[in-house]
Amino acid sequence: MPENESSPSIRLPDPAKLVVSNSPHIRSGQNIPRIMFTVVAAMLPACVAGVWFFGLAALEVLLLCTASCVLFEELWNRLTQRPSTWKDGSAIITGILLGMNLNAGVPWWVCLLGGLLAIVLGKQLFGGLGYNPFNPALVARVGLLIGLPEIMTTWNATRSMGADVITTATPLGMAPGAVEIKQMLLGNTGGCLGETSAIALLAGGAILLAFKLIKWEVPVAFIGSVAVITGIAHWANPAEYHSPVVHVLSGGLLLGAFFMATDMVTSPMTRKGALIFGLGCGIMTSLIRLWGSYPEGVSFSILFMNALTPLIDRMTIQKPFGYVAPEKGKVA
Amino acid sequence: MSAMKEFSKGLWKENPVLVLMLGMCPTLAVTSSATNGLGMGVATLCVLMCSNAVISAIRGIVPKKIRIPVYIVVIATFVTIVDFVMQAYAPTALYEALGIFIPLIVVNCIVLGRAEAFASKNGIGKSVLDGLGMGLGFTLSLVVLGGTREFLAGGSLFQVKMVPGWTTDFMLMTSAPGAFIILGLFLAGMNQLNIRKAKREGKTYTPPGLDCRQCNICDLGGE
Amino acid sequence: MLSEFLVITVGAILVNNFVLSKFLGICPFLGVSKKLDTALGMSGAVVFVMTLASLVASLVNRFLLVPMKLEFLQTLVFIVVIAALVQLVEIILQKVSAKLYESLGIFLPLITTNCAVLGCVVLNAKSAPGSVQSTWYGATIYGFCSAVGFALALVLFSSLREKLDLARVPKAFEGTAISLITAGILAMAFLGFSGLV
Amino acid sequence: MNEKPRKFKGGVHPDDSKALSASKPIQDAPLLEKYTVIMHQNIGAPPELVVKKGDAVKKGALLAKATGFVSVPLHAPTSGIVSAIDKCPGPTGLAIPAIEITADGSDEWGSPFEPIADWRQCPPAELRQRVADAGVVGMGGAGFPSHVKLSPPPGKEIDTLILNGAECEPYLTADHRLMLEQAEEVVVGAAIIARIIGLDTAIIGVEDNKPDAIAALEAVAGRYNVRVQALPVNYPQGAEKQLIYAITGREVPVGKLPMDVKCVVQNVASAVAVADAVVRGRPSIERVTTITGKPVVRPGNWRLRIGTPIAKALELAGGISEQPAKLLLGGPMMGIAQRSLGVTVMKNTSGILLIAGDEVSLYTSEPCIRCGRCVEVCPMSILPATISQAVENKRFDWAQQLNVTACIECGSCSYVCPSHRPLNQHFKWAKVEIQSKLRKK
Amino acid sequence: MDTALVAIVSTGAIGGVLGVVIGVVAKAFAVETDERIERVGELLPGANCGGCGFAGCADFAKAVVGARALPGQCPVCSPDDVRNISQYLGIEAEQKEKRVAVVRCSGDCANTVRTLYNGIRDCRSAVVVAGGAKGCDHGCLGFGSCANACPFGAIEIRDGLAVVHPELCVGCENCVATCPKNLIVMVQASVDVHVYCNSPEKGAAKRLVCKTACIACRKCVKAGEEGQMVVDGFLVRTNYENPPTTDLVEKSQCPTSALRLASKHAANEYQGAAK
Amino acid sequence: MAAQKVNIPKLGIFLGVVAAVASGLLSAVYVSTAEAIAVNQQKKTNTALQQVLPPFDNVPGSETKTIASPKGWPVRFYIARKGGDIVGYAGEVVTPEGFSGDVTVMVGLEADGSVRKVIVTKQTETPGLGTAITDRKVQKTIVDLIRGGTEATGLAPNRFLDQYDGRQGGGTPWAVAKDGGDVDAKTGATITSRAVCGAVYAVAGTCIEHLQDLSQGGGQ
Repeated sequence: MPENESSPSIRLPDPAKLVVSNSPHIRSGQNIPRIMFTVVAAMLPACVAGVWFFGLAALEVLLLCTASCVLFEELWNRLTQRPSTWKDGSAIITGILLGMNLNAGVPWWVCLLGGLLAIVLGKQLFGGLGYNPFNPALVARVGLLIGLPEIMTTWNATRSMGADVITTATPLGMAPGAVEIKQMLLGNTGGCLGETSAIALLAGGAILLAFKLIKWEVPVAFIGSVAVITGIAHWANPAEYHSPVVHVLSGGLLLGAFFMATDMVTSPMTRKGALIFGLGCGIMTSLIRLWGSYPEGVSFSILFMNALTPLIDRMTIQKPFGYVAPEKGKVA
Repeated sequence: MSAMKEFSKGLWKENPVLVLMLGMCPTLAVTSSATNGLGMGVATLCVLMCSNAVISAIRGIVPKKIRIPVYIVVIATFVTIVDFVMQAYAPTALYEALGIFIPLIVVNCIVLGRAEAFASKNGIGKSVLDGLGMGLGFTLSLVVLGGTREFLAGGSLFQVKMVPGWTTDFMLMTSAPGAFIILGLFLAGMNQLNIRKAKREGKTYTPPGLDCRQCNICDLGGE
Repeated sequence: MLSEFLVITVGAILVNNFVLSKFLGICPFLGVSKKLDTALGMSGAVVFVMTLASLVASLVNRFLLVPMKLEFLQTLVFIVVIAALVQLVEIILQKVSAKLYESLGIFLPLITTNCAVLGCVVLNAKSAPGSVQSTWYGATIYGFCSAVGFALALVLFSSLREKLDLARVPKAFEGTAISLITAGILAMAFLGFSGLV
Repeated sequence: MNEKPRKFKGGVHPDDSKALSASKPIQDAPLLEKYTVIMHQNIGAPPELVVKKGDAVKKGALLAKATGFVSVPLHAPTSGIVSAIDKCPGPTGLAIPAIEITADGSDEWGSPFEPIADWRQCPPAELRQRVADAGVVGMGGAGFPSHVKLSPPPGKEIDTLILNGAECEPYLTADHRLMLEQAEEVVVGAAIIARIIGLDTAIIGVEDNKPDAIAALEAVAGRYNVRVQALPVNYPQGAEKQLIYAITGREVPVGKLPMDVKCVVQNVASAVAVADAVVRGRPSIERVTTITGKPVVRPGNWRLRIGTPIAKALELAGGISEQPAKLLLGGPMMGIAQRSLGVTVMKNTSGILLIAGDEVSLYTSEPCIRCGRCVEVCPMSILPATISQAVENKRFDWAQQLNVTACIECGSCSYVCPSHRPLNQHFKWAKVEIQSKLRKK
Repeated sequence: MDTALVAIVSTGAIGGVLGVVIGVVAKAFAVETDERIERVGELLPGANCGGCGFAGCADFAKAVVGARALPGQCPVCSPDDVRNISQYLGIEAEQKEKRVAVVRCSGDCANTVRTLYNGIRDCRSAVVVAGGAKGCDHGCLGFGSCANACPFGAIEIRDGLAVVHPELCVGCENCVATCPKNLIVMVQASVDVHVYCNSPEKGAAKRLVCKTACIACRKCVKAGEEGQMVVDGFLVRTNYENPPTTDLVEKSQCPTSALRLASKHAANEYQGAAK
Repeated sequence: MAAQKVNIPKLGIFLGVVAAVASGLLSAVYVSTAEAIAVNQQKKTNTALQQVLPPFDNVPGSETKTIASPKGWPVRFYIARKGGDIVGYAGEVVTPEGFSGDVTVMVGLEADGSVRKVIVTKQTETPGLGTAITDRKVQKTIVDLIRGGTEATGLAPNRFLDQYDGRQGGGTPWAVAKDGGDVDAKTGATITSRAVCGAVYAVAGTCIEHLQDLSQGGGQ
């Protein structure tokens, strides 16, 4: 076999150009921007619904929030001489989420302030993406809610409600029984611009689940526990408490359960942990909605559970394959 | 010269709030406005000076075993006196705003800390100066913190609107979370200054970790 | 009656959390929260001492100071009582349970100057006459619940700080600064409970 | 016949890229002028040299003898002269001692032992000694001396022998071709091993993406009372613990060996080596290796002698068409990256793989976003992300608490990590640090 | 004034009782403390580097007072410190010479063959992958594990090579344990001439991967006095028992510039010295 | 080193003496400030009374009457006189129906029982939501200071509190719009609005009902 003879025409690798690294040497091709932009895509239906119902003001808020988040991300990175990170898409998600959590009619500076709170206070001070213990968009939303309660609890009416109606109550703020479920499904009710359309949010959630970007345990436990607790309250006193259907469809519950509670960075990593996390969110949301002073509890409850995440993570450390419990009395 | 040093160290170099991180409870609780900060600061200043003086005076005769209880009794006495005086002569709104934190000066680590760390080892004059300096440093920090929070919340200082057009108050700043956040930002600012300074001098600076070692009351530090 | 206790419980633990909304006990909150294990130890010690101190101080107040019209000595007497109590607890603990002493002992001296304890006692003494809190059992429950609130905040905070240890916090924010900001956001979350009672 | 195999938790499905070489029959490599036999090819103690420079040796002659129980001898890959005993780059990049044989061209056999034709009657102890003498090691990867596995300590009962034909690593097809072309030898090897450990049956586990190999094995398996078990495709199906679980449902406890759950696992290539040693009386001096990768001109499977320089092996495959980014010994998931072409084929070199630049753009590690993918895929159910952060902060004690030592370094976590974190390296590092701390104590 | 009287009497009584209680308690539960430990702790530098082998300065102070350790064991203490502590405890102060670390490698990026390495930037971690990323198996990897381990900032990573600043080094030995290549040794601070190479390979093999390797040409051995430089396989080393004077470097004209003065090496005066 | 010698009696005596001296000092200060404290505390009530009542020349704090409202809450009435004639009443009531606890409302009433002015003296409502209803915030601006402008006089307006001015109790209790009444409530703070409305009505209603009684004057 002549070709097996060593001949100069056979080219061999140049060792100087070989890279050494630890195994594995192939990767799945998954990366952060791809994940982030899929999430953005999943948020789009709800955004479109928001713009449809609340008009161009909603678009303005969404764009402003996104722009301000990206701006602050870039500014901070320049200031601290860190590599630019806005292109990874996480700031864009934060911006859109923040916008979805605002009323369509908020002044421009609220969006700017929200971006500052979200990106700087909620994220970059902790070291940027991956290190923030709290969901940045929620830090901003709750910060604004505490700081500017009046602005944050006034909601624009949708376009179809007539030109003379400027503000309206959210379904949760109405008397039980006065709520139209169909309008809530569509999103033709008062509320933050990204949280009203249940159908669009469910569609987005389906995208997230289909791409395996979220753990199903979180939304299921979250929504389920809210439904059960508010259901009991409604059953006990239907005149005072909304039906669980209203609770599930209204406020930021669907938005929170699918898009905010599922934030990877700030929620538990294991499935068991996700279940506990979702349950905790649901219980606290129900408590605040039924008896608390703020009109809505989703943001607070997720923020609180974010704080619990390290503890949950610690409690739900899974046993390794073939784990044997150390014998008692034996000191390791 | 050295008297000046005893006095001035509390203002900046050993500022009780921003450097030693003592007396955090009142610092956070009452600094929702510059006025409150001033009131609390002055009250603490009085207690600190008086207790430093007395403790320094009796330092020679206090048996070591009961020195802490004795110091606490002395401090508690002055705190109660200040409490009465404020109740009698200070504006009611201020007294109510400071609320429970006036009696709690007793357990403010600055006071007991200075008693232990300084007054029990130094003469009366020096101790009074130390108390004055530390107290002023405390007051200053509280006023600055309170002023910042008040200004950021609504553009006012000492209840006077500095920015007349500012109509919507940003209440996060005066709320409990705001207290933590603003103080955190202040400390970061201090760190940044120190980092710059260290860089100029060709050294490295590590921001202090959170341990309550500085109060000198117990030996639990660092954990 | 039961509802009043519920109000005290929920109020003291969540709504008016000692640390995050009343700013009491900040020093140990910041100082003893570096590790979860230490935080747990401190929590245990505080719960124990605060409950006991509330009980003793309210008894002293009710049956000594008030009848003798010596309310103006409250601050003085309370702090002395707490200091003595802590000392006694330390001794008794040492005698009764060496194991418990080992885990809680080092935290005890710190508790004397924990303003949460004195604050709790003073709040009890200043509560409206006739309210549950002014009775000895109400005061004790309040003390216990406040301490549990303190413990909750401390444990949450310490677990967050353990996480922060791994974070790439900007240099200027390392240490105390970022811890305070974390506490601030934690306080934000706790504000959600407002109005529950 | 086929029991339904259990699915172990986790695992990934990388593109297997086996088509490059799966259809290429095994070719015998021509005799080379020089072979450099690396001294230390097994886990355990290195063997002790019995030749010196200038000695003439026959093919199969003993070059180095085992030193102790966990050690295996080395044999000459061809007849010739021991021309040098010097250092040569080892698989880990560090230079290690090696024996250079300059071939005399006659390739004359001088095996130290005779074939055992009637192995069915031969006492197991003798067969076991033969396996040890022939220097058979685990040829799937680690290079653990085979006879050690076949010597369960008294009191340890063995009831299952599993032959590992999963070959779950992408790109590699050596075992696949071996099972297809030498099915009988695989099965005979299995039967011999079964006899050594006192069993009369064995199970060969093969991933079901090799139906031709399964068919070939099944055609002969019945005669030797061996069963072929098709396994679902799921990396790392070929990892010992996962394989045992898939076939028997038993979990090997952390820190324990297969024999603790009454199992013995041998690689199919090792089984062929055992059959060779017993039936043909030949020591382990060659192995089937896949030379593959996009940059390789003619990817395929070759029967290479131990000591064949990588450069020569690559020449067999026609060299390269483009400069690769990485040269690996083994598969892409667990193989070791080389920094020179000086390393030679060892008993556990299952593949020589070139990775093109586009497949392996130099990833920069980004912060963990806690997506939990690594937790999902970890076949050992540990928490890669958390451990990695602990190691990043040099918290090895914490990593230990989080059971980093259970990690089998399969690389599944790094494979899926969207932040491209060097998770596997973190674990390897942590294990080294933990080991050195233990040693200090 | 009734109230006042009641107040004085009652609090006086409380105070008195408490004082007695504390006294009794203090007596009953007296813990033997040794003031000397505290004092010695104050005299120690407080670097908590662990160089003495104890768990920090406080632990060391306890050991010194308990005569389980000598003050001189603290690598950080200046001779003055040692004298003070010894004087305080009334024990003999033993003289000890300051020791500093030397990283026995001069192969910076410009002088050595390096492999492209993609992984964790830490020597101890890099070494588990292909033995590190250097052509020379024995050279400094340059990822700075030692520099990170140094509590005194005495090690600088310069162009992929760890360089010790002898004036900053206090000899705590933290770096010695950290280096996965065992390159760092502690030597007397007074010795300035060192061979910056630790590869036992043959000269030719070394030259292939590093321009500044010691090729054991023995020029320095000949230039110095008998026994000042010793040959060890394919490597020459300074004999620290009988160290050469600093002019040896000048005299010997080391062809690879592996023979260097620590002070000049730290001052970066050998850049581009290799031929 | 052995434990130090402890002189127990000395410790007791020392601590006792210190404590005694301290409490003596405290008693002295207590006694001497007691009066000033009382005065200072009255000031607050007086300021509030001045804000809600028509001009008066007596000390309303010294002439009070406590009557239970229909809901059972005790309403404390202060009686204001000018030249001996009753010019108005101020009723203070604590409602437990606030969002986060008690809300104390002081209602100034004309002599005929119609509401003159309402202020909230104590509340713990949600900042920004509930407090929008309860607070009458006066704030000087820097501009005022520079101009040396006049001291702010009177009460800052608050449309939620001012809407009661001129109303008279009796008849159906007032209610917020959501409950079918004509009182304006703030979106997002319905409960506080409801509580304030109820408290104001409790005072106004009680006043009308007991006007005869009140006009007889009160006691200490």
